[in-house]
Amino acid sequence: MPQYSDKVMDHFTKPRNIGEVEEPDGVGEVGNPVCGDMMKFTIKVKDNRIEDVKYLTFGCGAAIAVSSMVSEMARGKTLEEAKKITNKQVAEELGGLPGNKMHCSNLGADALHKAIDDYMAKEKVSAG
Amino acid sequence: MPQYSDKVMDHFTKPRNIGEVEEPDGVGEVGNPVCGDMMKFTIKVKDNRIEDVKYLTFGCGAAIAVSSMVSEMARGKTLEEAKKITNKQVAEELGGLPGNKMHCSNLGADALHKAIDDYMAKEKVSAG
Amino acid sequence: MIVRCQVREGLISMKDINLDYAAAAPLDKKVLEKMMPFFTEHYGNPSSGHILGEKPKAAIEEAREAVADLINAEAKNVIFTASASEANNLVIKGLVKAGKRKGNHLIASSIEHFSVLNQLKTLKKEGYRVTLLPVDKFGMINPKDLEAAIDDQTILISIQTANSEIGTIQPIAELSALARERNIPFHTDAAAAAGWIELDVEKMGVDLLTLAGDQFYGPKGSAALYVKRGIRLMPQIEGGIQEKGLRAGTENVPAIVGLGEAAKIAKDTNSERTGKLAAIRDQLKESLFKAVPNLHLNGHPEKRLPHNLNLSVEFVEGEALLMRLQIAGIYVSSGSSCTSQALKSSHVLSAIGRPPELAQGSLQLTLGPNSSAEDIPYITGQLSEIAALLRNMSPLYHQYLKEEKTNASV
Amino acid sequence: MIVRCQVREGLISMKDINLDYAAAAPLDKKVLEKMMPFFTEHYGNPSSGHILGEKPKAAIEEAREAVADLINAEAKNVIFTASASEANNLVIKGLVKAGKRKGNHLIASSIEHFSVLNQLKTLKKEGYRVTLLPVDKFGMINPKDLEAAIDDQTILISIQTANSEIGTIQPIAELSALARERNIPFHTDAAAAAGWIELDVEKMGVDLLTLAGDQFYGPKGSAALYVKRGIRLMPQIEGGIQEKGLRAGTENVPAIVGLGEAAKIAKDTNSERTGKLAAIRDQLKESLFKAVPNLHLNGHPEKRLPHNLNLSVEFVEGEALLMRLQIAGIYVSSGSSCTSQALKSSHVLSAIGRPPELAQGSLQLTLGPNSSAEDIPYITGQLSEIAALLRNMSPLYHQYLKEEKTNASV
Ligand SMILES: Cc1ncc(COP(=O)(O)O)c(C=O)c1O
Ligand SMILES: Cc1ncc(COP(=O)(O)O)c(C=O)c1O
Repeated sequence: MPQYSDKVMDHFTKPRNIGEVEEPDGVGEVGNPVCGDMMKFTIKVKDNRIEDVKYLTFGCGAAIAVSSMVSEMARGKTLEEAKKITNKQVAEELGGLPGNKMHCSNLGADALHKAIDDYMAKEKVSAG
Repeated sequence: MPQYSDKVMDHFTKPRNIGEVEEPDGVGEVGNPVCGDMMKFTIKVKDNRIEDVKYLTFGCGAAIAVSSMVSEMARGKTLEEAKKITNKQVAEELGGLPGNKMHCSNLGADALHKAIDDYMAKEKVSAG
Repeated sequence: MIVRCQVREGLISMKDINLDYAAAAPLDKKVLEKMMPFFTEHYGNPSSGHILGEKPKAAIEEAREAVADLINAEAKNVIFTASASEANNLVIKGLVKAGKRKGNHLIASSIEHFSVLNQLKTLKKEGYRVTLLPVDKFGMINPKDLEAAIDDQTILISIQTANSEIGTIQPIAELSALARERNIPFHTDAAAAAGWIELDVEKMGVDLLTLAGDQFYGPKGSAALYVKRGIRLMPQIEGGIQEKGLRAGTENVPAIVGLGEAAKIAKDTNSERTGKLAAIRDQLKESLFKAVPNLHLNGHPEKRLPHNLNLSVEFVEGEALLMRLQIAGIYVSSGSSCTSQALKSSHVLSAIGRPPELAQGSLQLTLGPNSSAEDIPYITGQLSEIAALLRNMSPLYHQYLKEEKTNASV
Repeated sequence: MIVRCQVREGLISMKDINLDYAAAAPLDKKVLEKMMPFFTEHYGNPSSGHILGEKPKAAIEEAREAVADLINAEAKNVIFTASASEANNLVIKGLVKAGKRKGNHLIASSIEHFSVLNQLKTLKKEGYRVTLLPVDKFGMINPKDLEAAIDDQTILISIQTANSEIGTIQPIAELSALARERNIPFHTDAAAAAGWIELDVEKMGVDLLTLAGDQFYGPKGSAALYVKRGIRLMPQIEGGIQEKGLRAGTENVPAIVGLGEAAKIAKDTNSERTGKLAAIRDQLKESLFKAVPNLHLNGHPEKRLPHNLNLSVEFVEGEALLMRLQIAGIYVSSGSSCTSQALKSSHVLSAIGRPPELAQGSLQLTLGPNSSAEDIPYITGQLSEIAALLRNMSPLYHQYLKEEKTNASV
């Protein structure tokens, strides 16, 4: 087991915001079982803000902690702010990740951004 | 230290007949320090019998025990009998020798035989 | 760090259940006792020319007899090494370098240990041809595949006796017969098998056999290689003429003595020891399959090591399982890529055809000296709970549920 | 067998004086204590993904720090092996195989250990060119000889820090400077030196350094290799990715822990330990030279290992000396061909120009934990008596006496 920070262990043992929001406004999926990690983020948007965010994660301790942390960081942020969440920030918020687990932090932010992109694409369609 | 028999240890710790006989009738030298073993046998012959036999040995435990044993075996024997002492007999009398020490038993018998040959050659000359 | 965090969070478990004895097992106390005098008292060098070397020398020869006994070999055909990896490297590199048999082709199974596979990879780069035999879904090699792979350039066949991960035991005698007919050296890596199943180099028909002491309660740093008379190897650690010139270096007397003692104990108590663990293993398996849905057995249902159980917990990933189980005081290992130092999922599970998601969710459970049937309910309860919890957050599981629903409503 | 015979013959000595500690020394009790928990308690596999691997892993990293400390290196540049021979084989084979530097020429001294020399012999057969540098009558290498030997094909220079047999310490910094200028990897086999003289890879200017725990009261089966950043070696034991991928095999945790502790103790108490033994050694030397005529010192009079004394007892052969001394309860070794398993007299003594009869009569005396100045009179008395006794039956001695007489009367 890699040397995980206390923060990682906290999010791993008590992951926040598990699940899928009902009738999501945006859905983002990344990864696949071959790599060992898979995440699905669903968001509810209201007034350009992320009102609700949930995720499903198949993955290691780091992947689960990253999902949980990203969901907490995103909730309540404007879409622009949420788009600016970087992998580095996620890892930092978690008190760091072991070198060989850094790729997990990428997945979390990527999945969130994909969900936002999905929402924006749909918005455009309905607005257009 | 090789696994020497009790008999070898006995002859090594209490070697018999060390030295050089005075005015030897025959002298036999074999070996050299490069091989790690060197023996010099001197004999006194009377009525075709080995009346006295002594040796000097530079060598390992087996070489010393072999010299001592050969001197004991040769003493009192006729020259013909003494010539028939084989390396194998010497090793057997000593209760066996470790494989890598068998060459030492060769030296002992060889040195004795050389001393006898030396005596015989001189006899021929004086007889001739 | 983890310990601190567990304590603070009140997460530390009162349980302490090792289900990963194949990774490491405690040294048998009787073995350690036998080793002790050789550290500080009979510390001499077995190659010494004086009396201080005699006890150590006699002790390693006694150990050689014991190891030979365990595999029905002659002591003079057994040499000691410091690990199974070293022995395997001596076999392959040593045989190729000796070059007694002309040819450029080597055969092994696709589920060998990396100490075999990685050498073959290197040899491949150097121009050798390598055939890795496939295995069936249970991890078994088909002798027909071996027969088809052999050609007149084949210089070595190396097939493990048993797989440490999925426990599958190969039909070595059948396989080696094909080599023998053609006079091709046959090696078996029995590191996972020795001490657990009966080994007999004659019945198995092998020319070379690797075993390791730490796999059956002997010391770390102790292993041995059986080399049949007539097989020529080039030493890979050159230097002094210890171990018949096949392996230089001052003999690690305590380790060798320990290996010998472990071999003696394994020989004497083999059926009792293994019978007990096999029974617990079978109970554990039954209990887990009853309690946890969507569980899959990896490896052969019968022809497997008595202390080994390997499962895939569908829809979840191994490291997460491993971490949760650890918090519950249960220690296991996994074939998941996230738990491997090389970040690759198990080549063994992929060879038996497990799709990635099942390989990622694999758990290797191996029993050992403290294993007890009493722990089965606790283990079962924990794994059941943890599997449910992780599945609840798994996108794969949710997808599966949706498909189930659709199927049901159709 | 010998014991039996001695007992029966009333030959057994009440003395028990080890003067052959270089062959093997007892494990330091403090080191053993430190190792003990890792046999049965913290028995985990350092590579394990769970908590059972953490203590062992931390312990081997602590040992790595301690070994690095002993030679002023960084821990990340130290890997563990099972013997100095293995480390030396990893250096030479590993560097040649890595083939980073193009060339076909290797340089070593003619008094290296066989774990260096025998590899070079093999490489020579494979077409490499090998230069073995001569040494002077004290066993010292002349940097000029090294400089002359280097050519643009030289890929490795391997020169021991000190010779275990005659104790001579080489001017490594001076020699390595010649390699550095030309960017040629420089290895030093410090197996005999580590723990006895100060080692500093920076000051010595070496790229690779071998050391062995059992040479300074650490456990058998423990050794280490320093590999400077940028030096590329191919692993010789391939398999798992332990030890940065340079040496596969489950870590022998107790041995590594023991090596670390021995390194710590050697670092802390080095000057005291070695100062004490050097003093006894010097007294012993003086006493022997006073009592025994025609004695010759082998090795350098000053630049030598503190615990080493090597003498040639002229006119007599080493095994006979060794056996007689053993009966007197004094254990030594000899460079005599009769005491070597290979039946060859010491290549080191022949390299320093000793004629065969002096090489055959050499005694290697090495001090250790139980060495005491109190034993010097006994040792001196015994050697003096035994030398006289064996000389009395030596044809070489008698010849010498005759020549003396002739010279005197001339
Ligand atoms: C200088 C030197 N190198 C290498 C070795 C080999 O050590 P080992 O037999 O422990 O592998 C020795 C052993 O005494 C030595 O003195
Ligand atoms: C089948 C097999 N071979 C070889 C090895 C390598 O053993 P070691 O790491 O002790 O060298 C193992 C280790 O578990 C194994 O299971």
